[in-house]
Amino acid sequence: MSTRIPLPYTPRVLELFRNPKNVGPMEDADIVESAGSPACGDMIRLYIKVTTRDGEELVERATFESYGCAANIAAASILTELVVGKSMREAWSISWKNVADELGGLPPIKYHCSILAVGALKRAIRSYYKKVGKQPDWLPEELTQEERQTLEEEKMLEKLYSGYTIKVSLPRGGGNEVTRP
Amino acid sequence: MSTRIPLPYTPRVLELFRNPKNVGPMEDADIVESAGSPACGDMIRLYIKVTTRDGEELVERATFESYGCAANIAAASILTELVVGKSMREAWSISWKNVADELGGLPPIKYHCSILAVGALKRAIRSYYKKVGKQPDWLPEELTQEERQTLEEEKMLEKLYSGYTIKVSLPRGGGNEVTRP
Amino acid sequence: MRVSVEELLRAHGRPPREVYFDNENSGYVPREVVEEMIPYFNSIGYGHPSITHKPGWEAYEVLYKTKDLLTKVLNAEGLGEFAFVHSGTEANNLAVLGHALANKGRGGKIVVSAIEHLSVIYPAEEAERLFGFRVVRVPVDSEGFVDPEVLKEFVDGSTSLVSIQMVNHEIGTVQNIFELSKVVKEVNPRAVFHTDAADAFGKIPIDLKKLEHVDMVTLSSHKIHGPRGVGVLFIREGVRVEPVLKGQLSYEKLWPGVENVPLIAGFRKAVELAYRDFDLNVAKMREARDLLVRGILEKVSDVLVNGPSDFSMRSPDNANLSFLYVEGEALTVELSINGVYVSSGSACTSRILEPSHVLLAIGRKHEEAHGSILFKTSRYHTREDIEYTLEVLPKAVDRLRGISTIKK
Amino acid sequence: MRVSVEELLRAHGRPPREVYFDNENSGYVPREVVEEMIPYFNSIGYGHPSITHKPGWEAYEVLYKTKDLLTKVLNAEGLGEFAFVHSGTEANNLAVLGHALANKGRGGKIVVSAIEHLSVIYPAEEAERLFGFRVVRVPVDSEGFVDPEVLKEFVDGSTSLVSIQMVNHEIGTVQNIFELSKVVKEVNPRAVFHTDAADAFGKIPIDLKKLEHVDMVTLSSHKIHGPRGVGVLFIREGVRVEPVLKGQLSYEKLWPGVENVPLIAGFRKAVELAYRDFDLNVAKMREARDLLVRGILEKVSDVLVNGPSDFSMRSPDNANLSFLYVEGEALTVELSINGVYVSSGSACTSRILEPSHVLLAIGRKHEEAHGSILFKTSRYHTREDIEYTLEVLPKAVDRLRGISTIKK
Ligand SMILES: Cc1ncc(COP(=O)(O)O)c(C=O)c1O
Ligand SMILES: Cc1ncc(COP(=O)(O)O)c(C=O)c1O
Ligand code: FES
Ligand code: FES
Repeated sequence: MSTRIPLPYTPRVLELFRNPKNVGPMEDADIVESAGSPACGDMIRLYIKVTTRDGEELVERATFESYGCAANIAAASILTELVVGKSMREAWSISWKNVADELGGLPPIKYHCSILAVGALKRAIRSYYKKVGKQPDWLPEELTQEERQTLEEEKMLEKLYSGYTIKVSLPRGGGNEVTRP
Repeated sequence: MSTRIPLPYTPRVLELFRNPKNVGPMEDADIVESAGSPACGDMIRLYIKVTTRDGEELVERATFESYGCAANIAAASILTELVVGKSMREAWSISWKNVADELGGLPPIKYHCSILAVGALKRAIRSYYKKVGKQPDWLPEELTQEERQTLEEEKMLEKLYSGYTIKVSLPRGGGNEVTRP
Repeated sequence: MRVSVEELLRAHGRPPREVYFDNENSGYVPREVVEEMIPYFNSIGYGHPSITHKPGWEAYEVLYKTKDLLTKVLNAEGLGEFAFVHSGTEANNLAVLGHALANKGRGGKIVVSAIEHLSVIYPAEEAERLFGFRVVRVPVDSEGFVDPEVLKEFVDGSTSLVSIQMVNHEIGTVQNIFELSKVVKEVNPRAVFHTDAADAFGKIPIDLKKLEHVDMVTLSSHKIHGPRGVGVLFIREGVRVEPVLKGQLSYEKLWPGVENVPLIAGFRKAVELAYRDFDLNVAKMREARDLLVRGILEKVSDVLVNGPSDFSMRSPDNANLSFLYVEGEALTVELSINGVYVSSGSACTSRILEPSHVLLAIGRKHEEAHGSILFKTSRYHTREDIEYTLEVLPKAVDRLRGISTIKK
Repeated sequence: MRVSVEELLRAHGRPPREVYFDNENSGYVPREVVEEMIPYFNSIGYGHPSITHKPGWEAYEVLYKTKDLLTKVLNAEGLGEFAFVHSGTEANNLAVLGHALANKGRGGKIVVSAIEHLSVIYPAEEAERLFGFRVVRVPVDSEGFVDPEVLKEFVDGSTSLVSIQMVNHEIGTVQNIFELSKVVKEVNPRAVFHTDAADAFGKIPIDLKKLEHVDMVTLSSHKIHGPRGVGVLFIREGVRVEPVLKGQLSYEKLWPGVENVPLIAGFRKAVELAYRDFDLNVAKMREARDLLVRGILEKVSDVLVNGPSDFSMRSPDNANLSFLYVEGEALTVELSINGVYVSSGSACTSRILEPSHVLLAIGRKHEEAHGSILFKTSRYHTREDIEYTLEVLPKAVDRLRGISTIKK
């Protein structure tokens, strides 16, 4: 309804949208992190259960919830599959591009859905180490590209929303003659 | 090919275009007069044979030639039919609108074809009286609307034509690679 | 991005039934309309209405009969001209930019409602950018209505053009165009009043004799089951617009190029069909719409109705609903897999990731616009279509709500 | 004027055969092309290519496959984009006015040949009027050719856009676009070179890899037996144009509104057919044209050939002849009554009573343009068509010469 763009999804996106893996909250999650707009609600939320094997933290289980588009749901689904069994370090190195590639590609306008998913993951990993009080050497102190983009996205969404609130609602005029305008 | 306009002719125009009356030069004409552009040739030429009955000049016969459009041919044909048997005074009072009406109407852009035909007739009548050295009281000294329009038309055509001659013909370039431009 | 759409469609599957509600875009074109167009394609060459030969005259006849029919159904005898363009978008551009071009020495205000179609709003902004006009957006109330009293305050002696649509394309609000155009002329008789009736034509009776203060009206063929590719602008006698595009003129003085005769012939038939049983056609779309909305509100919780709550003030084909806690694009995909075709005003469907400006203008919050779905019913919808939709839709919403980060 | 065209057609009569040569306008649309379009009309609703549902994806696929096919036949892989509009006229407006809008701060010269289509010349003049560009018309020689050496003198550092058509629509002159675009870039590498190939496409091979200095190319569907209603502008990567009209964007970023998917599907098929047997198709139109011209020159005296005398330098479908001492409009009517449909460049066919600017620009005198007739042959013309024309035409010319004020 506003300005449109075609969204040619790949069959893989469609398939994962229809049958997403790892959906829903996780009761015993070690970390829960989200990305998206505080204005309209989180687009994506990740639940992660961490386990330690041979001194290394591994992602044991991951689930998600999404209040986003079909691409977002598919991206989150893929991401949860990708991280399971990986070390936290490996999980950290997953990029939005990896996710998009796994989906067989995304339309450019939908890159941000993958970015949001990966942004949530990076947040989750940071907050895990914050919680356990560690600072692994592979975890940069500065925000990564994806994290910064996620923040920008969130800011943009919020601005969009609030920018409009001033434009609305004057009292409704009466006497509308509907059948013969 | 230049800017176009639809030309919805009436069936009457079409019929007279196909079967025009009174076509061709007249050997024993008393007057021959034309209207049109000196640049591209007369659009219309009228031949008129005058006879005198009871002291009044009558149009005995009238024929035409046309180098104009279908409407012009039909208008000239109607005009020759209209004038025959009429007194010169009656003939003088025929307007382009009469001609157009007889044709069942003309598209506005074709009014001038009827104007040209009537312009030629008025010229013919004037030149007849000039030739015989009379000045009937019904014959205004000033040009009528139709005569002025005819003159303007002729001037316009001439200008159009000459306005373009400066724009043409530089030597042709060689080496045109036709199949792969 | 290179994607095999064929493969996508294979993955999409084959639903037991298909129901098309995206009539905001291109709807069903009935056989009678198609049959008007085919002969032109099949002939040895169909005409250019301005060439003096038989196919040309036949082409001319199509244009002329179409204008005659429009004159009749809109009660516009002797009131002005109809210009043919290729879309409602082009008709709106001709109205707004064409007005600006014809009046560019003078400048002044262009007043539009906040919920106009973008093909009115953006040309108005272009007139501001290029020709020094000033665009003023009149707010609407929470159901999309422009209050004549409010409009009055936005109009003054410097107002050059006012453009307010007859029916909103997303939320179906039917404006009181008679009143609105009247107050404009009361304040400034020289202001030109345009109404975009692309979404009103065929649904709301339009009487141009009665709408005496309306100077220009936009129509679009595909909105009434005609072929896409014909837009019309009515221009009242004496109102000046200049062509926005330039080139060779044919019958049409305001849009260069040769008229699309086959499509216009199809459009003419579509007008004929729409008006042959106007009231019955409207009753059918209204019935389908009412059945649909009633069913949805019964079966699905947490649904907001966008636009007029009094359904007599809303276009008979329009239902715009927000399904809270789900995102609209995902819902269009989910419904599509089940054979139900709709569009959404969600930010996620937009090129600029912005929700529908219409929904925002009526005060919908971002999260309310997020799950908005537009259904447009037509006279071709059957009871079975609606029942099928009412089966499929609650499940689709449920599934996505199950995934959502947001729960009630 | 109100005229019953029906009655006119009754008076017109029924000739024993009909031959359509007005392919400059809209030609025959073969069954295969029509069959591509019908399914969209017959479906419950055909899609909007930017909506996420099945009909939307199907619509998207049409656009994308059409662009792929154009990329292939024009050898344009990786070179740029194709924008869909509704006509060649609109494509030319997008090229010229779109360029002017994108560069309006800078101004400069717009160089066009004197024989461009009016949909190039008038937008150039509009760019002059609105945005301070300066239009320069390059003269052509007596056969319509632009001499590269002459062009060079008209181009300088301030030249912003050069637009020279590939084939002239009236006299068929095939320009040496490679050379012309090369000299332009030699003088000013930043000048943008547009070629209107509306009348070249399907007749002259076009290779955009080879035509490396050409930045924009105009195509039009109805010129190649596609449906009227699709124009295309190729835009080389990095070349900037701005939309001329404004509104809601869909797949197309440069022209607002929803793409006309059924027509584009038909256009795609027409491209396919034109290129499936390109050489054979061209040979057929050339054969019909040569037969026609040879026959006319044999049977009718006082005929001038307008345009290139060397027929290998002229579009294979084009014959433009002046029949001296008769007026062209009258001849189109006379021929129409006999079932032969042509157009004329006579002043009497024009809205402004001016002869074709093309004929005047090649130095034809008014009286030479007066009796000009344009024939465009196609691959669908049979030998019988041409023979019938050769029977009818001399009689028609004779009859009108018999009436004419001018004799040899
Ligand atoms: C109110 C309104 N105006 C304008 C338009 C544009 O019409 P079109 O799709 O023919 O360009 C539409 C249709 O989408 C519309 O609903
Ligand atoms: C060279 C040329 N340019 C442009 C056009 C305009 O194309 P369209 O008829 O599709 O508007 C034509 C067709 O008449 C043409 O021959
Ligand atoms: S979540 Fe909004 S576009 Fe994907
Ligand atoms: S004589 Fe030229 S238009 Fe009639």
